[in-house]
Amino acid sequence: MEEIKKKELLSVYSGEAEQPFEWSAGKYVSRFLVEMRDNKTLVGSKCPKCSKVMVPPRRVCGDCFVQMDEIVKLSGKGSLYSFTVVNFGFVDPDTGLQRPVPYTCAYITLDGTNCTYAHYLSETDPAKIRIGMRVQPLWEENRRGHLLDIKHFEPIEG
Amino acid sequence: MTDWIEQTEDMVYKGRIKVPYTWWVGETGSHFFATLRDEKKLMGTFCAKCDMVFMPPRKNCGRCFNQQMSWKEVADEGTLLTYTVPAYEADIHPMKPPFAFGIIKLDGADTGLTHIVAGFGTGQLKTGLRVKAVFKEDREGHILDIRHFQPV
Amino acid sequence: MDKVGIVGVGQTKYERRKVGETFFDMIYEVTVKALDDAGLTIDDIDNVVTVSNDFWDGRTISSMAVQDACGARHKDISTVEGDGVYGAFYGAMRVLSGSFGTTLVVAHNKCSQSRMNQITNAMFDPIYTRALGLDAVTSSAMQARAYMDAFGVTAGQLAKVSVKNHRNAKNNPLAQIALDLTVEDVLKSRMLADPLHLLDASPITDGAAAVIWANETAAGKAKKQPVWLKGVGHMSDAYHLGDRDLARSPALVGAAGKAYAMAGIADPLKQLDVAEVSDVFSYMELMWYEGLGFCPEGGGGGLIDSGATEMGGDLPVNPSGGCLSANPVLVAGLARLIECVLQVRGEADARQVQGCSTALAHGIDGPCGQSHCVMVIGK
Amino acid sequence: MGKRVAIVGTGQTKGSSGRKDVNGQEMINEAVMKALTDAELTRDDIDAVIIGNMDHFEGINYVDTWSVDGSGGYMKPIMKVTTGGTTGTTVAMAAYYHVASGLFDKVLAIGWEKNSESDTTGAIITAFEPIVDRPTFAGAVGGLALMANRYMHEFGATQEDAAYVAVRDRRHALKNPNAHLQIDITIEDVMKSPMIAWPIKYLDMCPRTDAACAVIFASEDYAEKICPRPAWILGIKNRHNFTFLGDCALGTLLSLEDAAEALYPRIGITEPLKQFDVMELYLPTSFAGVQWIEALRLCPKGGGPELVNSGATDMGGQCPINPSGGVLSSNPIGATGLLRVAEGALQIMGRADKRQVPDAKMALVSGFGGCNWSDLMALGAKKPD
Repeated sequence: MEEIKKKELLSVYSGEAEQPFEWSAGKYVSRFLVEMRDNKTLVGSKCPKCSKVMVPPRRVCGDCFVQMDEIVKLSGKGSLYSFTVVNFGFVDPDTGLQRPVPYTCAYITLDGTNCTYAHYLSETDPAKIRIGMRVQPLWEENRRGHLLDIKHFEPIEG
Repeated sequence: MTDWIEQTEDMVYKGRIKVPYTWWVGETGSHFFATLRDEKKLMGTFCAKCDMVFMPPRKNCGRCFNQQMSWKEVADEGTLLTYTVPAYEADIHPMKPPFAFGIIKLDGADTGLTHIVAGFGTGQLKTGLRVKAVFKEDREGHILDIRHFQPV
Repeated sequence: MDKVGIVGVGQTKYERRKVGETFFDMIYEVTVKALDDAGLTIDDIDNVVTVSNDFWDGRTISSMAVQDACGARHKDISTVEGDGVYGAFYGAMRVLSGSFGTTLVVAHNKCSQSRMNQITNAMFDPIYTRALGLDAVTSSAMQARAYMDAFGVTAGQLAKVSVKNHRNAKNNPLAQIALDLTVEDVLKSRMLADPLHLLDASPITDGAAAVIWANETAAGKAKKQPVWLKGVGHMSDAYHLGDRDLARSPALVGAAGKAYAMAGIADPLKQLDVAEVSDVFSYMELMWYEGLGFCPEGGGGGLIDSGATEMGGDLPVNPSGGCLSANPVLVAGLARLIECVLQVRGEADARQVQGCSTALAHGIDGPCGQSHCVMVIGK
Repeated sequence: MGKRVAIVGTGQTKGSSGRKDVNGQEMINEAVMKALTDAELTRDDIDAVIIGNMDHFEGINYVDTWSVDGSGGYMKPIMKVTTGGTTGTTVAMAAYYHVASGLFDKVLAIGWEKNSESDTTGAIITAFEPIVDRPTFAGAVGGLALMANRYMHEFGATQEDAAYVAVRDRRHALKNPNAHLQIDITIEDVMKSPMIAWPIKYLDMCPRTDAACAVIFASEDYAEKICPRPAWILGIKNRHNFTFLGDCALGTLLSLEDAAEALYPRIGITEPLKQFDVMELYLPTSFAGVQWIEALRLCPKGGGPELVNSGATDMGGQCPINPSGGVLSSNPIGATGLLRVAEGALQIMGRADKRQVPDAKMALVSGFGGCNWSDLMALGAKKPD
């Protein structure tokens, strides 16, 4: 290409553009959200073949490829499987704004399940968090059928 | 056992994807936009192998992969190749109706530039119509520095 | 080429909004249906190709939503982001490579969950075009205008496609919109973007589909006779709309030429028994007639006038009702292919084309049919 | 049966934190031109183009049709494949199957990303289930930190163990002119760098990169005519298990274990550490560098730190890992997997210049992404039987 006189490099900015979606939860996650909202209860789905209980509940057991019809109510208590304390800033795609940090992202093995479940943990000092520690949910007063009907999980004794 | 499926209300989550994008225009496109902004001129690129002037400009020829394109100014006036008048309003539209989308073969270019056509009378739009660019006063180096094209 | 054939198919009903179902639910439904159709179990499936689009789904790895629903655990898997015919083609390649005896191909979309204008606006270049606000409707309207102006095709001829396909849909229990229409009805329907009326356009649709490919050995285990791949080709035109002659489809000519050469087809109108083509907008079917060589360039309007592509004509096109009667984007191509399979098998019930042994499925990608994929299958 | 397939040319752009001088199509074209030059082919020779990236990093729908000016797809067969972080290896695998099917002889595979054009973590979060997974998830950094933490808990590995990999891969990158990061660092530097998501520190993590990579695959009928020492594809396997994040065990990379178990017997691998001369692995964090090699059976479970600290995976060691500098030195996400394939091919072809592993005959490359998914490809100098 011939020499370009201006070496200025321009860009195009998307501005406030966003794409709205109306994602169906499906019957399984709908039940999960309704139980949270109405009964402050977490539920999973149980595989009729391998008996594993998965949370969030879903229609098919990935290992067995069979439909999971049975919904199992959980105590909500569990053990911390892994965690990270997030310190860096980033845009939350659901708001277009920076997600507040620091926060602790916790993967919890809920009692009676065969997988882990992701939520916030109240504690953000890694020195005070121990994998294997017992945790339970802190429910919000006003619940709307949303993951954040649980404000966060917090450590408990035993 | 599956009665609960029938009984469960259908929850719908209204969310969004809102992530900001900054698209780098590149040296070739920056020259096009800077010239549009500063001089109200439209610069295409010429492939000597294909004997074609591309509008908008290309750094390389997409047809023969010639990497040695040269700049060629094209007119701000040209011929309407096709058009449509949207009969609905949408958030993505840059202006209120009536307006048209059109593909315009600018004089001196071999490809058409897609843009907005406005300022036309009822029944005036037709393929082959001569149209001319209307530039914005406050130009910022953007494709909408051409506000729209309108009949000559 | 070694032989590869389709031994199982499955589709959901196509609907405006499946509010109670996720991508996962729909994919499980069609996977089970395709397996049942083939008389196979998930253990007979060697690998999986999923088809989805991150923009429509609102997920940047849209395939992640369906892994367990299509039984993909512990199997090789990949994802095509494009029309279902391309996904099916890739699935067939994976069998032809000798690496796998069978491939399950699944596709899903819930167009009801997003806004069509914004999703399709995002296929336009963000630097030069996107801010203008084009979407699938307005860009296609410009193509329709260019096509009509170039060859004198009329709005009434476009409308005939809508009349035909919506009528054909009456015999397809899975179709979303089945209507008895007149040309007048189409022309009187609400203008979207001239020259396209509401009834010239395909609807917003939710749905999923699945096919199972098998090589000769694996096909022996299936309960259905395979419908063999005879020929296939795909090709893309230039990207910027103004770079293209929008009234013509040279990329389709190229794609079809390759498919026909493989399948030994010299006169497609005579040698094909059924064609299922991408009629996202009515005019497209006429343009694609020309690109597919069913008639000479500019002859699309004349061909629909002749009745040759009606049920009972020389070459019925879109007996399923086509995209005009249900358009779950991406899934649509797989639906075209599945209709061809059902026709060749003689399982198309009230819409069966008698003596069908060779059928053509077609899909498009990108703005205004920039890229085309053509597949010929038969006994 | 299918055709045998080899890589006959590669091209890549130098990694950068922001390629403001080119738009996406132009950056893709740079890599494509380099690959064509490397293979001594022209656009006319290419039978089909396969391209991939992650849509929401640049906000472009239908990247295959958008990119034809750069990719060379004008009036050619084009296809888009995409699977998240594994996109690059997914593209390579699609190119392999295109050629192996016998339907195409010379196929161009392209991976690219301009991570400078959006918020990488924000865009990655959109990969996950919107109702249950998205609200708490912190993108790749967060996911990888969860895995690192669990791994340390189960096997007693330390942050210092991992830091060795951060240093190793950056040192290797000093000999790769295309690497984005060219930094000479110590374990102390890594330990002192800011904690971004416990236990991952800034220098434990890969960068955000703008780059493109193009690789040309050819059938056995052409490969040796194009390239004096083509890199033959010996075998490929991938596993994209799991839909929800919470389904994955985190102490080991199960999908990689699964893929390796499927791949090794097919190509006669019983002792991977001995049999492979070089590995180029998708290791986006230092912790992955000690943990995931266990899934590849290079050492027993929990033995990763010892193996890495022995120097066996350094340049000059028994089986050098990531001569290119790896993902820790360049991470243009949609290209990252393909860059691993390209590096494996360069090593086999003997074109890796200052970072050449002497007489490399067998290479293993990997991809990682999605819901802890894994891709594997084995490359060799000897034409498969």
